[in-house]
Amino acid sequence: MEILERLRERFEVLEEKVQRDDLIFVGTTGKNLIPMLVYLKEYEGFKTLVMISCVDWIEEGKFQLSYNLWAPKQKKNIIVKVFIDRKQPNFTTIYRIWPQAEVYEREIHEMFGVNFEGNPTQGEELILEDWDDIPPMRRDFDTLKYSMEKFGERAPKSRINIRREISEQYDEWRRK
Amino acid sequence: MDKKNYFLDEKPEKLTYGGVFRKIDDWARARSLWVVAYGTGCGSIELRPTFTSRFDAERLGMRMVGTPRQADVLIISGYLTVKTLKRVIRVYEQMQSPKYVVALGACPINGGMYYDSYNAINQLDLYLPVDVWITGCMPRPEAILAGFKRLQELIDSGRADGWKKYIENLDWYRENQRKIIKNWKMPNYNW
Amino acid sequence: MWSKIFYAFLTLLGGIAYGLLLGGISRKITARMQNRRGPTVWQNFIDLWKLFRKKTAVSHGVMFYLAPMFRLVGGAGTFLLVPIVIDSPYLSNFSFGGDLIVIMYFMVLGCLGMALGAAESGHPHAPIGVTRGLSQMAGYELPFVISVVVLMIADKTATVEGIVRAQQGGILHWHLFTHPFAAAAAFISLLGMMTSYPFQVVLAPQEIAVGPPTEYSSTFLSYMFSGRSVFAMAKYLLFMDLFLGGAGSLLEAFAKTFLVFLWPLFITNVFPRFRLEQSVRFFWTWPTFIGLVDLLRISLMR
Amino acid sequence: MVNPIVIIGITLASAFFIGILQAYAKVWARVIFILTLVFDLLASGIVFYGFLSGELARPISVKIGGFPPPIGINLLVGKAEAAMAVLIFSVAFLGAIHWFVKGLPQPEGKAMVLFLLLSLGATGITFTGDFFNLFVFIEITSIAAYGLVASSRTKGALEAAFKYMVVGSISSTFILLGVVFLYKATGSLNMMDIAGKLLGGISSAVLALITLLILSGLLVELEVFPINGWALDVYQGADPVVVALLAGAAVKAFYLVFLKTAGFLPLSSFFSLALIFGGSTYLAGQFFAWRQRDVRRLFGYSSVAQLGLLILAAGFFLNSALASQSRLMIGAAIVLLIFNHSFAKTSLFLLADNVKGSNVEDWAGTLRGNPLFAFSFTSSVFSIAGIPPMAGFWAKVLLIFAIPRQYSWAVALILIGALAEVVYYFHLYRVASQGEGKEAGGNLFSPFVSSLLLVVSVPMVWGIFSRKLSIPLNGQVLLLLGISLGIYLLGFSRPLQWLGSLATLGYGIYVLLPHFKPDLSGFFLALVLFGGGALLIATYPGSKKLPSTFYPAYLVVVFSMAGVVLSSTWLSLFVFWEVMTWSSFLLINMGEGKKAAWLYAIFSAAGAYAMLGGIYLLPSLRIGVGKVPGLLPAVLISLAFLVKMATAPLHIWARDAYGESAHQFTPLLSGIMSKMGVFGTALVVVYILGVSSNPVFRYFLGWLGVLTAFFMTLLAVFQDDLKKLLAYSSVAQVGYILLGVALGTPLGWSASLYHTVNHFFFKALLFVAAAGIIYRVGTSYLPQMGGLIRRMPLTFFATLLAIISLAGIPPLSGFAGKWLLYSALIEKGWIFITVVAFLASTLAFLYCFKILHSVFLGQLQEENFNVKEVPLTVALVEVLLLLPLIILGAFPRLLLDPIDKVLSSLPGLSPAPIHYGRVMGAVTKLGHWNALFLMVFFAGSFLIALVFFAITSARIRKVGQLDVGYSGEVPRSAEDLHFGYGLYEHFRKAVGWLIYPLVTKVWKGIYEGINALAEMGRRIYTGDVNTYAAYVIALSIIILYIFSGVK
Amino acid sequence: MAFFVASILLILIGLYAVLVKRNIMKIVIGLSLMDTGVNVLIISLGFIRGRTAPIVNVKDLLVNTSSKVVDPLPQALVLTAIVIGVAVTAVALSIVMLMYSKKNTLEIDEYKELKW
Repeated sequence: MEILERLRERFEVLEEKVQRDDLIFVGTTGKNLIPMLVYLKEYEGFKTLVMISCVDWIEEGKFQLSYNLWAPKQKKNIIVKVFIDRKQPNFTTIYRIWPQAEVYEREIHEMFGVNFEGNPTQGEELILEDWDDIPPMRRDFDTLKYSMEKFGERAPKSRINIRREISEQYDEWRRK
Repeated sequence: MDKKNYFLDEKPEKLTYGGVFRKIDDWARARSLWVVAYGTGCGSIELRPTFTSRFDAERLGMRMVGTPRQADVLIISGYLTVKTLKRVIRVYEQMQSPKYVVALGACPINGGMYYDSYNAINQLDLYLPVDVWITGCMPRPEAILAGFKRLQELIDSGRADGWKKYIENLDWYRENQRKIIKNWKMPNYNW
Repeated sequence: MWSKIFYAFLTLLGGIAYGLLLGGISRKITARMQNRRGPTVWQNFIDLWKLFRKKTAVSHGVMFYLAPMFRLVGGAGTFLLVPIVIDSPYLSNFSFGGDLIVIMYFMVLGCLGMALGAAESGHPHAPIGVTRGLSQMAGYELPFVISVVVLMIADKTATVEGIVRAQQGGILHWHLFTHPFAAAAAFISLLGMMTSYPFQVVLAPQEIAVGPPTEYSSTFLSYMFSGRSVFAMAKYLLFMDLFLGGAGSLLEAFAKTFLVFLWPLFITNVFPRFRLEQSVRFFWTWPTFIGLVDLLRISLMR
Repeated sequence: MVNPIVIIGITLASAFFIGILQAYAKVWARVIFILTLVFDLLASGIVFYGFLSGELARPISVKIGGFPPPIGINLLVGKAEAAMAVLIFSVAFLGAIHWFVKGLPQPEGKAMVLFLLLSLGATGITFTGDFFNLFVFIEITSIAAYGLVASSRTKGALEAAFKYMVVGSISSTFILLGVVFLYKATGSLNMMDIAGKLLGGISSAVLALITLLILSGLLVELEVFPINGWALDVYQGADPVVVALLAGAAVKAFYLVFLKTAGFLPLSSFFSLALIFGGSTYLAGQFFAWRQRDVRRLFGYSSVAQLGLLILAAGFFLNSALASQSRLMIGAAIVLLIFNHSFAKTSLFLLADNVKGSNVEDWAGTLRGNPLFAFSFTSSVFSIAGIPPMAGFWAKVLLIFAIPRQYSWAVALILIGALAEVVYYFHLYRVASQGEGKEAGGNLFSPFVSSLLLVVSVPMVWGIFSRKLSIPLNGQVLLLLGISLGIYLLGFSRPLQWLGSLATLGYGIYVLLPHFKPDLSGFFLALVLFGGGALLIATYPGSKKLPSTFYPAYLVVVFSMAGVVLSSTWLSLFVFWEVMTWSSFLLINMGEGKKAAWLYAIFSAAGAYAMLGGIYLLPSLRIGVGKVPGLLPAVLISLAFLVKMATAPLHIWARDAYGESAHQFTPLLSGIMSKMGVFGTALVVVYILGVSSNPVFRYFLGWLGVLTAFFMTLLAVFQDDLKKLLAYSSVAQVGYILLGVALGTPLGWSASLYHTVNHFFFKALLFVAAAGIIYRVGTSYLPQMGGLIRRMPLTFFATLLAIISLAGIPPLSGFAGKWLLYSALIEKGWIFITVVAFLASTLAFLYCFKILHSVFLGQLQEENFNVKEVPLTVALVEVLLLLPLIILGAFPRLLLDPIDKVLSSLPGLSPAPIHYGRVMGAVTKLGHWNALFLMVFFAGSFLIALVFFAITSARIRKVGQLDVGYSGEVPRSAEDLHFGYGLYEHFRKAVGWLIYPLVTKVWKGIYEGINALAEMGRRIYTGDVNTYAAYVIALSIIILYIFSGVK
Repeated sequence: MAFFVASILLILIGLYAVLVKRNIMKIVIGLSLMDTGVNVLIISLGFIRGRTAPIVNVKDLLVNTSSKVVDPLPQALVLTAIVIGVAVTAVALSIVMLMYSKKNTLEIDEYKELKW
């Protein structure tokens, strides 16, 4: 595809894959990301940021950030991938290119702990109110253990009369 | 004057249940259930057919209302995250007694398919007094109607007294609620 | 004197009951039209009783507390000022208290009280609903006033009794037939008064949670409820007296108010909803022009 | 007795000596300078006193050189000349003092010499009895003036002097030629001699030509349009003292000569010449000043205009076809005009010297904190604009009423010019009185003295003329007005002023007690005095921030209103009307409004001048006497009243004037002063139109009223400022009152009068409450309030009752007015008006709710947490005004019975056809209404419902203000939850096109159009000497060609 | 007649200068010319052909003097007028001088600050 050639001419392209006619994956380095996104937006017609997603490659010690762009005229998607260090997950924001990126980055920060420098609303609660543990979408987070500790044991399936048991709990509590 | 006056900070009194008209009252309450239209989870989509032409819950005297102040029944329609739970508690407490809670689906009972989720609660009755459980994932409108029938029977016989229990054991409920809602940014008494 | 008051009280209770019943009937008919069974026709009584017997209620202040009384008394006053059966010592109620102009202004009292109470609740939906209601009132008042003025000029009286007397002597003497355009205008504006469907944005149960009384609950709401039903009855009665020739007996009154009641009901079930500015524009154009036909006729004939 | 020659001789001699002395003894030069002026002033004063006291019956004729008059030169000093000399020397004296205070211009000796020469020349011009001598004195004056102007240190002085010199030379050439030809034609140069020869009027065309030659030379000096460019340049460029002497005195001397010349040489076309040139100069001057940014040039335009008026008056004065009585009146007017203009202009020019910078904007704030400056400026401006009680007022009135009916266009012209004058002078006034207080220069002695002269002259002038014109001003009211002004002296302590005002009002009520009769005047008098008194109580809070003129002005408004209602002639009504208008203007100007007071001034002045025009057209000045022909007088007179009521196309002043005047004054403005319009309209309908005649005009008035009600109500709905909203509402309600008056039926009138009183109760209550609220909250912007019911329960209750009354909802008092009005409308059969009136009153509910909700209901904002209930005095007045609302609601007859008595006292009206039955209450032919029953029923059933509710209700918890159903969220602040801004946006979408500011745009367009024309017009003053000279030549040729009759 | 024409001509020339010339000095000269023209005109008005100057001595008083001399008054007037004209010219020139010292130009276009 010509667009890949043009990208290769201009930027460091680490990996590339043409998934479908209208879907291309391109990998690049962190330094090249913003120039590439700007280039794609201004010259190739990828006007829309569809979303940003994050993958936790715990084995490699990396987070993968995928920027999914959409060109409305050509009706094409391009996904720009970039890997960042898992131990120091710092990256720059792109909300000056697409303002809506602010919310995606905020969510990724909340779920993965990736730190987007320059994002104005970074760190405000989005979905998780009062979160008190490591970011839950990291693969080293044990969600079952957390759930059992915080929300209690899953009630046995055989239990039928819940009301009675709650009343017992009242009484128990009162006795204390 | 400080901001204190914004919210009422006074513990509600315990309510008595009885009086001369108790029979009539229960009869009327059972036949006039106004549901607060607050969709908390995936099950709220099942409520639309329930209340419209095909299943027609209105023939049981039920109605959707837009504000908790006028409602009698709060339907918990599916899983509750911590974030939603805060709002649900507030809505419940803003309803006027007598009031009833109906929980739909497996999730409020024991977490359902979200039992291991980091954010969905596992057992609703630790936090709110549930009068009727309707299982299923999700229960179909028929099941919901059957659940409401059951609720009506409970009210008729005076056994749907979760609202009373809630006030009597308010401290216990609060303790449970505060256990998972670390940052309690709500007024102490929400009405 | 005291017997008169007693009878008036009875009539009031009857009016509330009939209003609630009509509300139930309306719910039933709507349900049937939507291919549902619907609640029983007594559903409104059940609801009223339930609300009345709720255990707790919240209040937001003095006006909030007084507003339901305002609403009820305003509604009851309007109802009692309209004679039900003409020339009957009891069923013409307190119509000696004032003529049509008095009635038209007394109507506002209840609404005003409710609006104040609602607004004191501090809920933003309440003033939204109230302002919508008032704006819509400014809309439907124009055609209604036109037709009322037509009647007053035509009959040379401003009393309801006088207007009713002018219609005696057969069905063709009804103002509905002698002044068809004025009647049409008034009946269209009745839709606005009843906030029935094309003009229902005032209450908007889903979006602004029934608008003005959004913070009202329990006993307060039951007062509002009965106030609203008696208020609706007052309007039906007024229209009956103005256009359908009044009533010679209680039975006739029941029948004719039922007729008036049917008109918005049929409209409400088949129409979607206007936005507020659309409804005001509608009222200030079509029914107004229709009413103006009779107004011009009257002013030329004079 | 002083010989006039001594004045000239001494002055000349001391001028000579000063020239020599100043090189050696500067101090002595100064002393001689001042002494000379003092001597001149005294001497001319003695001569003038001689004439006044009757000691001198005939003019003094002084021979010079021993030859008897026809051959030798003589001075001829009569009463007028002596007066003119006094004027010249007093202005010169004031100017000299100003020079001494501020520092003489350098070289001071020359300046003093020239100054003396200038005043001497002007005196000489006045005194001389010989034409050639006249020319010589003109030249002395001119040369001195050139020199003085050129030696001024101000910017552009040289240029101005040069232009002055060129044009002046041409003009003196004309005069010289004229004089010589005159000698050739008559063989004499002595004025009396020539006058004797030409006793029967000028017969030959050549003589006419010669006369015109002289006259056109004089017209140049008299700054006639369009050859007055030089004068404006001089006024703008020269030293203000010089300008004061020129404009204040020298030009007046020229005017006297002009008058004499035209009198001695009786030219048949003089009348039309004077009318054309006077009129055009007057109008051009007044209108060209509109766009003038330079204040001195603006004063210059004004001077030019005043001269135009004088020339116009001269035309009438010398027209022998007029009755001698009228000519006498015009003569008096001329004297007053000259006196008035001289001192006022002197004061103004010298004040201008105290302001740094020459633009209008540089005057901003000069009146603040400078009482002397403010006094001088105000009294001078009021004098020039002819506002009572200043002498200028009498000048205008005398002039107008002396002009015979067939020249009524001249009256119109004078009035239009006067209006234009008000526009620019009060623009300046507005700028000067607003903005940050600014230090004006301290050389205020002379302007102060000169404006003091204007003020001191007032009682004398009134004493002479009000008797002569037989205008019976109510003496008691005058006394009260005087006492009111005395309140100013208590200015050091505001509480004392307040108490003093209360006492004065109480005394006023006591004094005027005999006038409380059951007729129209008594009715309104009661409203004015008791209402004004009640509202006065509430003015106390916050009065410390007001200027100390507030209470005097307030009382003057109240008592002048009393004067209005007690007037028995139209002219005295007009006088009090003007006093009321301008004192209220001062009060409005004390508020924050930028343009409000100015607009008010313009519209009021327009109305007042229209009224004056209407009165001029009336057959008799007494109210209710004489059959009035045609509609025009009625229309003109009612214009003034319509303005005060702010009826629809004349309403644009009202919003800001009500909204931005001092809060303490607004209740009076809305509650009572707008009712003066009602009173006036009532007078017009009863006494001029007749209640049963002129139905078309009354129908038109009715439409005006109802459309006002409709549109103002609509505007009120979308208004976000509490006071402005109330302002619109007030205007709308007065529209209903006008409608009732226009009906002309007893029922309509009783509706109107009832509503008048009732509107006072509730609107004054609302404004008083608003004042209290604004005093506490600190803003009048509605979206910033809310929830105040929690802090101000009493005010809320009062406001609620007032609003219910305002909306006309039974059972409170407001409904009676509505019911009567609709009954009257339907009875009369004004169907369409009825419909619109109904609709308008429905729309009123919208803003009624807006007031209650935005102020009292909804969420209490955080910044208002510490707000307290309104101050005690305000609360007291609220309660005072509240009671009648309830009492009248139950017993409307308490008011309707007196109204019936009032109605039966008016011609053509009878008591309203209402019967009062026991059960049915008030019964008319149409319908019935039982107020007491409704009240009892409402109160009773409300109580029953309340008790029942209290017994049966559920357990009620009073929750906090943020405890609302908010989709489960916890509201963060009260601001989020308050629905205050854009309350009726949806309604605006529907009917917004109805409130398109058409009227404002039309008025603005008219204003802009006139401005553009003025701008275009004044471009003729190119500032180029050649052009000015060409104008002079061209105009003279035209004058010679047209008016001489030579073909 | 010749005086008449000449005087009118002088006045017109002066007027021309005043109306047309753009130089201040020339305007002043124009004014002077006008002045002179007027003076000549006045003199010519009083002139009667064949008569002598109105200088009177005792001998003349014995005969009918008034028929021998021209009208003396215009001449007296002109004397005054000349004085005045000179004064005006002097003032004018001094003003012109000041103007020149201020702006170093005599163009009239430079002196149009005051207008409208």
